[in-house]
Amino acid sequence: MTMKYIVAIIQPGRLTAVHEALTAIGIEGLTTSEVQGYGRQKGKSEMYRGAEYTVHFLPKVKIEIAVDSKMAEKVVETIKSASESGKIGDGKIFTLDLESALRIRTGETGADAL
Amino acid sequence: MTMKYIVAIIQPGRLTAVHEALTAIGIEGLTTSEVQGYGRQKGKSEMYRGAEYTVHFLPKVKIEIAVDSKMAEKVVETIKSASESGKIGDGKIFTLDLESALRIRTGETGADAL
Amino acid sequence: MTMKYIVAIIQPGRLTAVHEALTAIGIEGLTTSEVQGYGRQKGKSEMYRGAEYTVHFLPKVKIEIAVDSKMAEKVVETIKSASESGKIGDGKIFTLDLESALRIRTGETGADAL
Amino acid sequence: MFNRSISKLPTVGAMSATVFAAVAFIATPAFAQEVPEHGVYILNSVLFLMAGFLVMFMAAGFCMLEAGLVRAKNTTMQLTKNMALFSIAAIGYYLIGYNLMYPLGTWSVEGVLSGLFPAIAVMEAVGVAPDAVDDLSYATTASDYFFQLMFCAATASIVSGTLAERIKLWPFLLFTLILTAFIYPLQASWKWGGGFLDEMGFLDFAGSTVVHSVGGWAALAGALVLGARTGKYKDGRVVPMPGANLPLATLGTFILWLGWFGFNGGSQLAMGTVSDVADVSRIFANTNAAAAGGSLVALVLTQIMYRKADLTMVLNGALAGLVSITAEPLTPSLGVATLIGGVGGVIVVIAVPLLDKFKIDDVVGAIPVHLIAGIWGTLAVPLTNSDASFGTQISGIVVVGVFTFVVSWLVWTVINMVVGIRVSEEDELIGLDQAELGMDSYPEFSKQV
Amino acid sequence: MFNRSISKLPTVGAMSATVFAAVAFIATPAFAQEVPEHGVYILNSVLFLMAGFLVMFMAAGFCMLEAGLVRAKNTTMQLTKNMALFSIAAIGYYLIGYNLMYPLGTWSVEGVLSGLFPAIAVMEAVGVAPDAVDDLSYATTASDYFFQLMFCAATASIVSGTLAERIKLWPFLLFTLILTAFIYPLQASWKWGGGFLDEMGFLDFAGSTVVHSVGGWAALAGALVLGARTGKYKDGRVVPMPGANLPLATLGTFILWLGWFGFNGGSQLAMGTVSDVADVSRIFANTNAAAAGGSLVALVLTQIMYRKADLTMVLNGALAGLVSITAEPLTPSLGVATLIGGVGGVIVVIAVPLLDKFKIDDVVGAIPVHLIAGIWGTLAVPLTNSDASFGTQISGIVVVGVFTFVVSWLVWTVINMVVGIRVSEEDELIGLDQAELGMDSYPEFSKQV
Amino acid sequence: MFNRSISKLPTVGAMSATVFAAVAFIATPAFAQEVPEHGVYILNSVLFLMAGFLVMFMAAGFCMLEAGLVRAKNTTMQLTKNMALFSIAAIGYYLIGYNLMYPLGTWSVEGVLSGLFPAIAVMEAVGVAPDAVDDLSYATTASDYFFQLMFCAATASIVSGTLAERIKLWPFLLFTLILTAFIYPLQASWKWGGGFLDEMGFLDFAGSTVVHSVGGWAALAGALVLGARTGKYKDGRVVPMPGANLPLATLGTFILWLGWFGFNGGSQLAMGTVSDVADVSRIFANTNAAAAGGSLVALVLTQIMYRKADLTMVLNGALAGLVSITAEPLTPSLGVATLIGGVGGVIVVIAVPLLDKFKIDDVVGAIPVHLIAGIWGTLAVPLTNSDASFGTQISGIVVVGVFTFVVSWLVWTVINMVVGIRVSEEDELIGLDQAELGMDSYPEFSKQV
Ligand SMILES: Nc1ncnc2c1ncn2[C@@H]1O[C@H](COP(=O)(O)OP(=O)(O)O)[C@@H](O)[C@H]1O
Ligand SMILES: Nc1ncnc2c1ncn2[C@@H]1O[C@H](COP(=O)(O)OP(=O)(O)O)[C@@H](O)[C@H]1O
Ligand SMILES: Nc1ncnc2c1ncn2[C@@H]1O[C@H](COP(=O)(O)OP(=O)(O)O)[C@@H](O)[C@H]1O
Repeated sequence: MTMKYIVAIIQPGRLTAVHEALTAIGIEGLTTSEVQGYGRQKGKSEMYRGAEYTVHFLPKVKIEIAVDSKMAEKVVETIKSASESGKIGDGKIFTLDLESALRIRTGETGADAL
Repeated sequence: MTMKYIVAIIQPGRLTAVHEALTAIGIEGLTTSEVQGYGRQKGKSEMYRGAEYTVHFLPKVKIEIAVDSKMAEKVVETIKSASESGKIGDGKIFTLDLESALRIRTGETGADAL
Repeated sequence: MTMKYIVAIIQPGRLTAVHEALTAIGIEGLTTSEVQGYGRQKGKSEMYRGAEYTVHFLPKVKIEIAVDSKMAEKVVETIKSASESGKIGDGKIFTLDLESALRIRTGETGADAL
Repeated sequence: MFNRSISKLPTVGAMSATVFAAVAFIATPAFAQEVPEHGVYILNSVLFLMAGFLVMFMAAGFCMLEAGLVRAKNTTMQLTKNMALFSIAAIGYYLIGYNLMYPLGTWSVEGVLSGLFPAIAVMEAVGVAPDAVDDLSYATTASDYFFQLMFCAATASIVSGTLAERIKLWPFLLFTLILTAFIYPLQASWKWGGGFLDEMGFLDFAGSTVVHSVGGWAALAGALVLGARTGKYKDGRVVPMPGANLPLATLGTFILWLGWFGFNGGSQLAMGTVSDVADVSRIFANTNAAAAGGSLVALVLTQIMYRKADLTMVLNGALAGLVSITAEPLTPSLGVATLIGGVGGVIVVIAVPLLDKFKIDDVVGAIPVHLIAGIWGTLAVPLTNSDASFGTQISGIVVVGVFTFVVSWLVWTVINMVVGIRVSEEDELIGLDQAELGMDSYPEFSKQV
Repeated sequence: MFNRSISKLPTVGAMSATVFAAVAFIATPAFAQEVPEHGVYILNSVLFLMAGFLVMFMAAGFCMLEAGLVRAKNTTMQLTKNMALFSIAAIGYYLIGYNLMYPLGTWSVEGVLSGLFPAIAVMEAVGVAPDAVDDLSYATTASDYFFQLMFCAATASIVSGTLAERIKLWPFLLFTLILTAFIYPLQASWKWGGGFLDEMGFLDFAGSTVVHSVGGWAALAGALVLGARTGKYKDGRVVPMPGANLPLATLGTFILWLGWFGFNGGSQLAMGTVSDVADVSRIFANTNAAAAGGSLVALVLTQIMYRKADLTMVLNGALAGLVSITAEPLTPSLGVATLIGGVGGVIVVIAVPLLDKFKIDDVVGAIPVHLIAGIWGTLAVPLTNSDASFGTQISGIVVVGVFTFVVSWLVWTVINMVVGIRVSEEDELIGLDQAELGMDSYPEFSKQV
Repeated sequence: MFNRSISKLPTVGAMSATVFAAVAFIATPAFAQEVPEHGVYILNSVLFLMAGFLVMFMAAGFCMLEAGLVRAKNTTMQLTKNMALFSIAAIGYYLIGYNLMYPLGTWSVEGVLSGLFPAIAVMEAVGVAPDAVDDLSYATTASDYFFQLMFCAATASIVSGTLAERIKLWPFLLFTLILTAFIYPLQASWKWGGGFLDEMGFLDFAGSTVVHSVGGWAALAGALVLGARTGKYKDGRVVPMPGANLPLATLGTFILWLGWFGFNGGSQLAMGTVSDVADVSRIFANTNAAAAGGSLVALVLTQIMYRKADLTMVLNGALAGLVSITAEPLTPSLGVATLIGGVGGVIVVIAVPLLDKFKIDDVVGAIPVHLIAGIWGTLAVPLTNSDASFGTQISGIVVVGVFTFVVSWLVWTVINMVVGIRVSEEDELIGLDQAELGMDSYPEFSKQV
């Protein structure tokens, strides 16, 4: 297909860097949300009133970006380098096919809508 | 495929209108969440204790709806008209293919699950 | 494709059960978020200061899991049985195609990234 | 100098106090056991200072109660209004309010308009000597001023709650200035300044009518001119808009409960004799009993009527109980005080939905709590105080009510015509914090749709 | 009339006070310098009013502390319980509690059961004259009632914290009524009513045992009958359920700290002589020192033991310090007071995890703070007060403990059998706010999974 | 015994008070009307107790203000610091602070260093007799200690706000110990201990300089050594980091406002004569007027300058108004007090952005509020008090400023070199709650990115 829907799960602290990097390569829009993730990074153990416990789900930020297929690779690369710390828990980038897009305001469709 | 997964990013104030419009055309289920978006609408500038700053990410609402392909067009149209204000920041509607769906309670699959 | 992107909407109270069941079948990662849903379960009516009203959107938890296609079926099954209460509002499990995946930390791609 | 207290002393208390004082004065042996004149003056002043800071703290109580009962998107505005109105009251009452309220016997219109109007408040000199004080039989002028100012501010706090979530900041503050400088002090002079209502024998110990109903009337007038919040009444149904932070609302209620001991106890205006301190003590105990009655009745009623106890009604109930006992916190027994407060609880549970029926949008329930329970409390005085008559009480309620409502309505209407008091529907949708102030109350917490 | 204070006066203070008063009375030259009898009466009453409103405010402190330490889904319920229990205490103590607690010398069972039981509380007449007051050597009855009522309410507040997040509203309130009307006042009469514990020479200045341990015992009994929160103890491990709002919990602690000056200071029961006001002052200073000791020790210990300071333990530590000094806030020096409070901090850090070991689920740590530190404080009295003996202190602790625990346990068990005190597991999962009240505490903030 | 109050009595008040007292003493007929010596002593002590608990509550005010103005990820830490610093002040002031501050006439370095240093604070004996008290013409030692300790703690609270969100817990607490045990008491002895600043005729009634500017100087030194929060100043632009909970910040401000009546009113140090209680009353009224002036000016100015009223500036404005009037709350008229406070509001609106220009990162605005407004308040004394001269006021400001800043800067630098006072950049990013304490302030609320 001609468009991709990229879903990236990153460390919260990396959002600004990723955002700046993406703007730099001309990405004009994206959507973020707070998520709680679980993975290799098995969560962290905390103390509360003398009892130890494990927080399984750690706060992450999810970024969703619809892009023209041509851009997809570049966007993924950019997110990777901007969010990479090498530490466990850095996250994932998933790419899905996007069939169609519509800009509510103008009714533009396809790549123009992004 | 026979089902679509529609993801719409709209202005928070529009949710009720969209919800009502969708119910009107017989959509029986949807999922919403709060997201923060960035796009053409470059964010807004605020003052805090005498310092000006820009809020890059603005609150938006994300609506996810799994629908039968036949309905997809109509749903997108409905969301568009119900959420359109003509002002920048109105948002986007993305349509993805949905391979399969399952209703946990009954085990129904495919379109019956929606 | 060789990978699936599974999106499940479940009752908040079921997350722990689902999480444990998935770990049991060797799922090593997933992402969760709070969503508000609307469906057959038409919402609930409450009293506030003597006035009755309906809460249309009920709190649900959304689970996103990228898996190897071979695992998809099993994962869906597992989520179903772990989250099923038989009561209306149990939720849905959607399966989308996942084109590619990348582990930010290592750069691994495809199934290795999951 | 004319005694500020004379018009406000609870008659029963006053009599036995005076009688006894007289007796004691003659009885030489007992004499050495008397508290010396200066001691009485000092203790009365201490009462005003202590009660005054308790009533001052009620400003925080109103602020938290309102901040907890509005939605998050309007909370910063509610906080700003409460800080500002409390500050404005200090200006308005200083500039003309205090002397407008206490003519000290000199009237320009007998019993109606103070002869000391307009004049700013002036305290006694620094290090004033006993023979130079304004009234050695009463208390320091500054302690009295401090105490009375807090009542004036409380009246303004009542208004802000009702009109929350849709009124513009500055028009609201303009009204507040007029209310605290003019409306409140003028009508208060009719009773507490020794004016015609006092002459009539109207009794209102700490202000169920003079303070609370006045705040309520001003709020009601404002609510009518302002209209309900957008979407509050939709095709015949009431759409609740739940408060964003109930712990804050509960804290506010406890703070108000605390402040009320100063509100009612301080209104004894004297603590320097055995009978006065005994009366202040009775008032403390009764005030607490009435609040308890109000909150419990609201708790039980909501459980029965809605099959679920409603915390916000319990909070309103406690406050309604307090307002109900405010007109006469001295003469009732503990049991009767509890019942008088309990009726306040009934009022809240009935009146809150009733106002909604009339599409009068009162965000925090200030009208049931302060206006309706205030009227009830004033009517209840004759039940335990033989010096009060229903006729006089009713006239007092009506006079104060008509005056305050009409004047407030006019002021609101004029301000509305000139600058407009209501924010745009779009601003209301976005929320006043963003639209008018550009500052979120809880910027980091993500809000549910 | 029998003097309410007699049984509670700190012996040392009492003696010198009396001795001196006597001397002074004879010494004619000095005489004119004495505070007249009425002045003493008034100042004692002022102490009760001031201390009383401070202790009243502790209800807000408990409420905020608990609201901050429970999870968001149970917060509205916790607020409702705190508002309701404070109101119920006012009813129970009025109906029978006060006269059950203060027999004023007339016993139906000597030293054990008040002869004034059952009877409602009656205040002095309005504008009572000096020769008509209940006890001119003490204070106004209403100020004493007001002050004592707040102690009764505090006892009930202690219980609500331990049982939070799983107990039904109404059964809890029923127990509260029995606790405030009967259990607390009865055992309190044994000491503060001049009963057998007082005769024995048991010393408990402001109630480490009579108030705090009683609340703790009632809470412990309830916790045992009620059981732990679902999922709290899972396959041998403790599953923490962090409080939703630590700023509220901290605010609550500061409010309690403030109220404690009234709690301990007012328990001097007199402020009208030089030595009494000096004692009240000592008590204020010592109370603050003990709280500081408790919070610092908890801070340091949690840092050492867990390598991370634990705020919730620091809050508990400050409160445990306050409870520890409550049995004897007068005789210790500032340094010793700090140490006594510091031990309270140790108790908290050790006892909180220990209770979890026994699967006793105490949501806010009320048992370590009020029961265990209360016992410690009572045992510490002989360290600084020669009139106390370990033997007597221990007997007092045991008598009060056994009585309160057994009766509470029976009451809880009966209520449980008749109506059931615990919500369903499903309701617990959903949260009491939604399940029992249908009202969220923070409806707009989205919650993390 | 040397009179603690002598050096602090407002001269005007003092004179007339003394003069009058003298007169009265001779005038036999008036005599019987005098409050007896013991009564004066008791009432003075009551003032300290009442004012003391009000100032104590300011600790909660500072805590809530700061907890509301920091970001959620640093809130638990801010709460912990406030609880801990208040406790540490109680230790430091007890161990050496109190006697270092009040030499009672015995100097080891005349007018500069107390002769009672180092020595722990000792209270009067239990049940002390009038002829055995430290100073029968003043008040109980324990009430004075309690009152003065709270001032010391307030100084420490000021520092924590400025340095929030990046300073480590323990180094901060170490500095707090040095500040409360040594820095604050030493410089305070120069004025309130009757030292050389007092000799010079420097006037600072309740501590615009001695308390507030000292807290401000210590905070400024800390801010310079510590540096700004990461990302606060980015390529020449200021990046605001909005407070997470404005209702808490507003509550904190109201609590501070309340506490200030004790802060300024108690500093009259006497309430047992007609003129003293009249002065205390004046102070209450003026203090309220100044706060109102400060908040309103900030409200209007931010509306004009930014076209949007800024609540956080209004809160700062109210506090700046309070600090401004603290150096002389007695002599101004209500109108002048309002203006003096109003200038405080101007200071805040101008100084807050100004500090940002200099990249001095003051999280809660404590430097404008306490340091700059404190200087202004001290300079304003001569405007209404003829006993003050600009020259002397300036010297006092400079002496205290230089001493406090230099010593604080040295202490911060040394601590920084030895253990490091700042958390790692990564920890700062994660937030101090997670990084240093492992405990979230609002664990359940999901945070916006
Ligand atoms: N299979 C998956 N599906 C969806 N999200 C995943 C999956 N695996 C990991 N994640 C998300 O990525 C985050 C980081 O993954 P984790 O395995 O902890 O570290 P890393 O990606 O560095 O190996 C997780 O917290 C989770 O939110
Ligand atoms: N390429 C994109 N991918 C994902 N979300 C987008 C994208 N572009 C815009 N959005 C979302 O749509 C919202 C509105 O887009 P914006 O460009 O600001 O206004 P408009 O849609 O009216 O042009 C953004 O806030 C963002 O949440
Ligand atoms: N067509 C749909 N698209 C997206 N989400 C849906 C859809 N239908 C239901 N959901 C989600 O599933 C949840 C449960 O669905 P509902 O119909 O209420 O109960 P059930 O799944 O048991 O029939 C809803 O609250 C909503 O979040």
